[in-house]
Amino acid sequence: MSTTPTSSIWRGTTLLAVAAVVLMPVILPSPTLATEILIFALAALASNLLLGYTGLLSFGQGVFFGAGSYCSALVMIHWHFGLFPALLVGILAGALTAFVIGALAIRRTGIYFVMLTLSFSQMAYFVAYTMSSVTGGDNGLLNVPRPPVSVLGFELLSLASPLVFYGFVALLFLAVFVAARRVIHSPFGSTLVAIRENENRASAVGYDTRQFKVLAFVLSGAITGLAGALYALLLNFVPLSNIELATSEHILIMTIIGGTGSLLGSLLGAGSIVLLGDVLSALWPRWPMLLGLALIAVVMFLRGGLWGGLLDLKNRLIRSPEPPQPDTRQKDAAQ
Amino acid sequence: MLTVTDIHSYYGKSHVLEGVSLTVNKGELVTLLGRNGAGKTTTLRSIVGIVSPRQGSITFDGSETVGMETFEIARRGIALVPEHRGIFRMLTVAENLEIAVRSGSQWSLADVYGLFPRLWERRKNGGNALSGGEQQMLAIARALVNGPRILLLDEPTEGLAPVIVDELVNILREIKRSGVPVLLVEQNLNVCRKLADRHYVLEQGQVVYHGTAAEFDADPTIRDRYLALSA
Amino acid sequence: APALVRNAWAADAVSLYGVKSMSGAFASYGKFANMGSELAIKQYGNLLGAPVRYTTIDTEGNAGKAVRKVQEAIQQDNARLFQGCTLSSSALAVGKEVAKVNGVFMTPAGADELTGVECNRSTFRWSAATYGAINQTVRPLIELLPKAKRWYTITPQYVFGDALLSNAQAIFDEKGIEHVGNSYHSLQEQEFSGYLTNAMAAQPDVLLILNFGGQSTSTLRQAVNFGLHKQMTILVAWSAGLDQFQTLGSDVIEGVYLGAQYWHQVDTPMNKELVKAVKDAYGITPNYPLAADYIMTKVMLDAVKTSGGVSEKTISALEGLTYEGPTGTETIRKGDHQVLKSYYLLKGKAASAMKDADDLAEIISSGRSFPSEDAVGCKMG
Amino acid sequence: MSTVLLQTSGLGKAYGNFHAVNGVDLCVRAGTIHTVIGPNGAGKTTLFHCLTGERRPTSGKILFDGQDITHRPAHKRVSIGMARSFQITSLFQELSVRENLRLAAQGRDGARALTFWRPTEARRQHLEIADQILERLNMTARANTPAGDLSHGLQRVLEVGMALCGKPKLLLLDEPTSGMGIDDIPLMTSLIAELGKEHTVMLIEHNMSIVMSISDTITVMSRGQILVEGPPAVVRQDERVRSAYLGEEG
Amino acid sequence: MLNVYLFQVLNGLGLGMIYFLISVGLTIIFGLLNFVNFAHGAFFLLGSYLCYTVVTLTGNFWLSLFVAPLGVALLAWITEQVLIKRAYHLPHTFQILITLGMALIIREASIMIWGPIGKSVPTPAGLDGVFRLGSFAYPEYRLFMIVFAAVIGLLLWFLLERTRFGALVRAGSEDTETVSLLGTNIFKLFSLTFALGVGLAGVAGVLSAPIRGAHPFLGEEVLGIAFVVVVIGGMGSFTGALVGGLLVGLVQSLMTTIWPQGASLMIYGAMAAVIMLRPYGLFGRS
Ligand SMILES: Nc1ncnc2c1ncn2[C@@H]1O[C@H](COP(=O)(O)OP(=O)(O)OP(=O)(O)O)[C@@H](O)[C@H]1O
Ligand SMILES: Nc1ncnc2c1ncn2[C@@H]1O[C@H](COP(=O)(O)OP(=O)(O)OP(=O)(O)O)[C@@H](O)[C@H]1O
Ligand SMILES: [Mg+2]
Ligand SMILES: [Mg+2]
Repeated sequence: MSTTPTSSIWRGTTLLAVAAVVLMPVILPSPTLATEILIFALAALASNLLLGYTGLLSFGQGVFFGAGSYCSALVMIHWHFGLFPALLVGILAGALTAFVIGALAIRRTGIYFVMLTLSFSQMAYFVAYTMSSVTGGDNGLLNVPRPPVSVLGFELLSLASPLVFYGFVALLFLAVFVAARRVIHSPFGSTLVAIRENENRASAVGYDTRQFKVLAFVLSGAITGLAGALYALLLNFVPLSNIELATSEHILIMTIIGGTGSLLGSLLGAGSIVLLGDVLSALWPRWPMLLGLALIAVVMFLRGGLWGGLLDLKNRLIRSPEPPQPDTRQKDAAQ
Repeated sequence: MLTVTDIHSYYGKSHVLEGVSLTVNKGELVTLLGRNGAGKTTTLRSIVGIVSPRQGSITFDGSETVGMETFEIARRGIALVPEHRGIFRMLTVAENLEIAVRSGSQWSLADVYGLFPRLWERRKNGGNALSGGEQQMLAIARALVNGPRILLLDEPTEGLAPVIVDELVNILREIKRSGVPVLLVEQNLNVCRKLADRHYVLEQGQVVYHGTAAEFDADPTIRDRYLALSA
Repeated sequence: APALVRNAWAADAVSLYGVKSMSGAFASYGKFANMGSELAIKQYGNLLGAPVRYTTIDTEGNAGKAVRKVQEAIQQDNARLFQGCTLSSSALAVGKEVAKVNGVFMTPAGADELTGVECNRSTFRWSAATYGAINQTVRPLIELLPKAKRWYTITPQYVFGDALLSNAQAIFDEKGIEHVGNSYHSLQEQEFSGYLTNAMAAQPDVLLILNFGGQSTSTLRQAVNFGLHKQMTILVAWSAGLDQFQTLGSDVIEGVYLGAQYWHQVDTPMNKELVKAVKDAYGITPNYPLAADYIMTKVMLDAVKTSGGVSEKTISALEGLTYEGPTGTETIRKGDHQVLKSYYLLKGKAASAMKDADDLAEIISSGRSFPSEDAVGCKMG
Repeated sequence: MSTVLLQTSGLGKAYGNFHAVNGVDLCVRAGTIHTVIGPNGAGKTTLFHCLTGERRPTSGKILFDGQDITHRPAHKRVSIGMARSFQITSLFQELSVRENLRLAAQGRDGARALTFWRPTEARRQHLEIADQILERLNMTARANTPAGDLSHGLQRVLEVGMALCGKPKLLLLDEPTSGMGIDDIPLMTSLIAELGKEHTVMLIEHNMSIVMSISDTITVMSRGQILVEGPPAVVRQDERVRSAYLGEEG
Repeated sequence: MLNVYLFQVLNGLGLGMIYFLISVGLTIIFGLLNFVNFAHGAFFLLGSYLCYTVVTLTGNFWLSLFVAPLGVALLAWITEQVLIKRAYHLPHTFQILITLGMALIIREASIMIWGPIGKSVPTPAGLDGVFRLGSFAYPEYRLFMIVFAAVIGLLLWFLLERTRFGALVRAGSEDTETVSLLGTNIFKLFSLTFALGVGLAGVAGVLSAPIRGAHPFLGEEVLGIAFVVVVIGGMGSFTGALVGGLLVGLVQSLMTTIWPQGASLMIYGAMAAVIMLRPYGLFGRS
């Protein structure tokens, strides 16, 4: 993680992200699909902050996603919140649930940590399911509006058109993407990596590792909450499945397939999983079998995820003059 | 008995051993000396097959072992006490020893408990609850009950109290007397001097010196040249 | 209608979208539902001069996916005709999306809200309401077993289960039945021994099972394991029909009373045709999902024909429509878009009494009961 | 003589019935090199664990620089000036040597590293410390090597280097020379001796030539308790120490 | 009313033994191979389906109790050789991914082979009666399951805690290299252990078939419970799996009387509480 020489690469990935966001609605069959991809890319990116950088495998991402969806939808339905206040509520809801779950779960490590997040996720599901008068229970929360972009009561832009809404989500995505890079290359980010590498040692050189992990959780929860809120806006509806364990699983799969430890990988992962479902499900009802094969293939042949694979390919095509460099550089870029 | 001929070993792309050759004969205690990173550990790991040499040959009792799995090599009686000791933390001291017991070994459980009374005292402790020195004793004891026909030791005195080191020296003498040859990697020259029949010195993956104990002791410049010993 | 047709090529074909849970947890339903729609389309041949275009949308058993894919079909293909959705949540949300563009959506989903508080101009529902399901099973059974005065209920804790339960309780009060207890359980529950133990302790004459799908399968199977069928009469008010009975086998359902939306032995002319057509096309006996989606697809296409193309008129054509359906003459009520049709009380047969492998139950009674239009709370915009 | 930097009274650590450390009264004076020796399993590492906060003592008190730190968590002891190296090497294996050192330097600032909105470069001072230490350890050439790829001996050097990055008042070194090459030991010895001029050093060591040459005070532990304490010359002559620990070498 | 609680306690204990059987294979693989097997439920499912097939073809449940677990274990052994073997040393993340993939494949393949609609297996003749204790009735078949689970548990405990095989596998779970250095082909033992653990899922699948039947999504349901039990008890501990299973069974059963809607919530709540209070579960080793 030496800092100076890699800065050009950072700019490169940001450019790539911008390019992808611009190209997506053109290439993909519909802006709605592209929007869904970006929303899940946000969620995957947030999960990546925990998994890739802090080494925390959290099954709680669905809870933050669900909390973001429900809370922003509820304030729009009942209190007629505008767009930005509602998104803010979604972000706060995600951050808050992440704080609570994170603060409790990080008291354990390893697989017990994973299982704790898993059980909190199940509990959250049952809570949402039981409080059906608020959440709509199994029927889901219907009639979620999509308010226009407005400032001080002046309506600036309606988001009713799918393409306009895509543009809005895309801007948010890029903003979060840039902010997340900033986080990663901050002292905080490098400390997270240290904690991932050797928590004991990190604590011995003076870090309160719990604080760091909780903050990582809160940041991740905030971004996931935003993604959840956007999803509610996209669907005009909050299905109970948003908060299901399956959603957490889905987000994790996207993160890992895309490549942990690379933000652009999250976009790749979300894109490929959403597309895979969309394309294959139309062809063959047994398509989850192919997804299963893909998961295995990634573990067997592409452990760095799609992003790692692309980097490998690039390195193989463009052989750098100094042989030992690409290895370390790749590691740096991936962190 | 053990013959290593011109082996080349790599970690990934880095070429660590560049043609190491050595032999250990029956009943002999041979040391392998060298600075940090010279490749001593790697030589031992190559012999037991953890690292597979890409070139060269290793024969034990006349048969080639390069390409064999580690456990097959171990079954032939090459026992390595690794640098990191490899104590099973979740097993008790007694269990650590019991799983290694092989019938036909010269040392029984009772023998090694006799050699290391401290282990007997702490036999019900989990491996995770041993002090550094206790772990080292356990690692050596475990290799002994495993029925070694040759013993490879990677810095066995590291972290041991001087009294224990003395004891260990006696034990190694004992082992040597019983006819089991020893290949010893060691930084403590005093220990080496007391035990060794011959010395090899490695530098950057190559054997740069080889001589009998007498030759080595007689010529202090060797030590200065290869081991940069100031005192 | 604005922008109904985007180009000349699309103009000559009517497009219908089947929203089916082809993959995911409800695949067993979606598979047969899709077969029903495809059969109806095939039989229809040309409509308004061109073959009907049929596209399956896989919901993946996930309401969110269903909504997003329906949105996409509406935006990209200008889709207006939708049929399907097993899950109430998908159906409710998809109904909203379709209503935004004044399309037509017909669904067999169970939630009463579809034709109640969440009703809209575009959504039509074929399945009987919970009110009907209870009235057409509990009432006849009370008459059949006048001595059975103590009833126990097992209910899933959510809107649908509560609807069934409150309907049943109304009848208990009316008929002087003692409701000796109820066990609520969550939608995830698969282990019912605890609830059955509670039921056993209450020593009822009748055990009324108000959950559905996989849960009623588990409840019933475990109830029989516990020997409850020998101590009391068991009634499953909202069974899934043939496919569920096939799963359970006659060992389990023998002597059990089962409420059903459809049964292939119903003696109506249209049903006889359907059973034959299905046998010819697929070599199987039609079950509920197949029959339901078949008839809905057919009725929707009929309405398109009547209205001369897909437009708002298609909705009007459906409203108040009376047609021959598998359960006899069926009517689409204008006020809430509920299809008025019969509901059946069946009784599981002994293996020895079965004439063929699918002859698993006999019809004990049938009839239609629906809450009045004012009672359902539907206000159409 | 100089002031007392660290003091323990009746310090004990029990694992069930087993008392690994048993009523230790220790007094470390500022600016000295204070060595703890003793047979294997005597409780030296456990004592260190208690001092640095890795383990919670089961009895007794620890005073550091006048403050009672008995129940303070490990990371908080760093910011008041304690740093340690581990007996079993414990590094950030996949990170470069320099990053290891930089992180250690940054750790001294503790919670201030929570600033997730500032770029790392804004904190140049940590990189500078890292580079100084690299120089001092003679490892500048290896700055970009991942720590896990270093040889065992060099990992030991890095281990000590990381403790130095915290600019500690008290440096606790647990067998810093274990596993080091014969040629490196003099380097380490002189390094520690030099450190002893700026810092207070507590040392666990089995290498008697180092212990005897650089220590100001030696505490000999045995079975969890202090057996003898005093300057090297006194300890070396002690009969109990000779039989329990030094053996023929002494 | 007191009676009801007594019933629920008895029923809960029975349920607990079933849960123990479901989870014990998972705990072995988890605790000893340090491998997170998200496909455990899928193998359970396969056990149920194979049982269905054998019973349909031969009418003999007892034969299926022998054949189906063997079949499942064989498949496990093959996947171990091809895939799992290479995943032991990988982080949990990858293990979860790979086994999730396997679970998907097994589930979808089951739908292709046995169709999307569930299947039933009749209770074996001779055990289809009901055992009565006053007004409390308990299926004889469930009683049989309890005894069977207890016997299996005992055998396993002996194998893994009291034999050299067990100690070697436990040692290997920490450090394969050192076990190899002692002359043991640890990877062969791992393969056997994996097949054993998965075979136990198969046994549980067969035994539960007459109660639960077989349907494609059975695996996911079972996996949830199994994880809870294993985590409560502590990874890799038999006593843990047993006590965890009984605890979950009791909680679930009693909750059906006390607060039925919350039964599932309470199970996960209990799990969270146990981990918070006891970091490594009730009987887990660190
Ligand atoms: N796992 C590894 N991956 C890459 N390089 C390694 C690895 N292990 C050791 N090396 C490198 O191989 C070389 C030889 O290392 P080796 O451990 O054999 O040295 P050694 O002589 O045993 O040193 P020491 O006295 O420090 O134990 C060193 O340069 C080291 O950095
Ligand atoms: N977690 C534990 N549970 C039980 N006993 C323990 C635990 N940790 C350490 N011990 C015991 O405490 C004693 C002291 O251990 P410690 O590591 O402090 O020794 P040490 O003096 O550092 O020895 P060495 O010089 O060999 O490193 C040892 O006998 C060890 O077995
Ligand atoms: Mg070495
Ligand atoms: Mg120690």
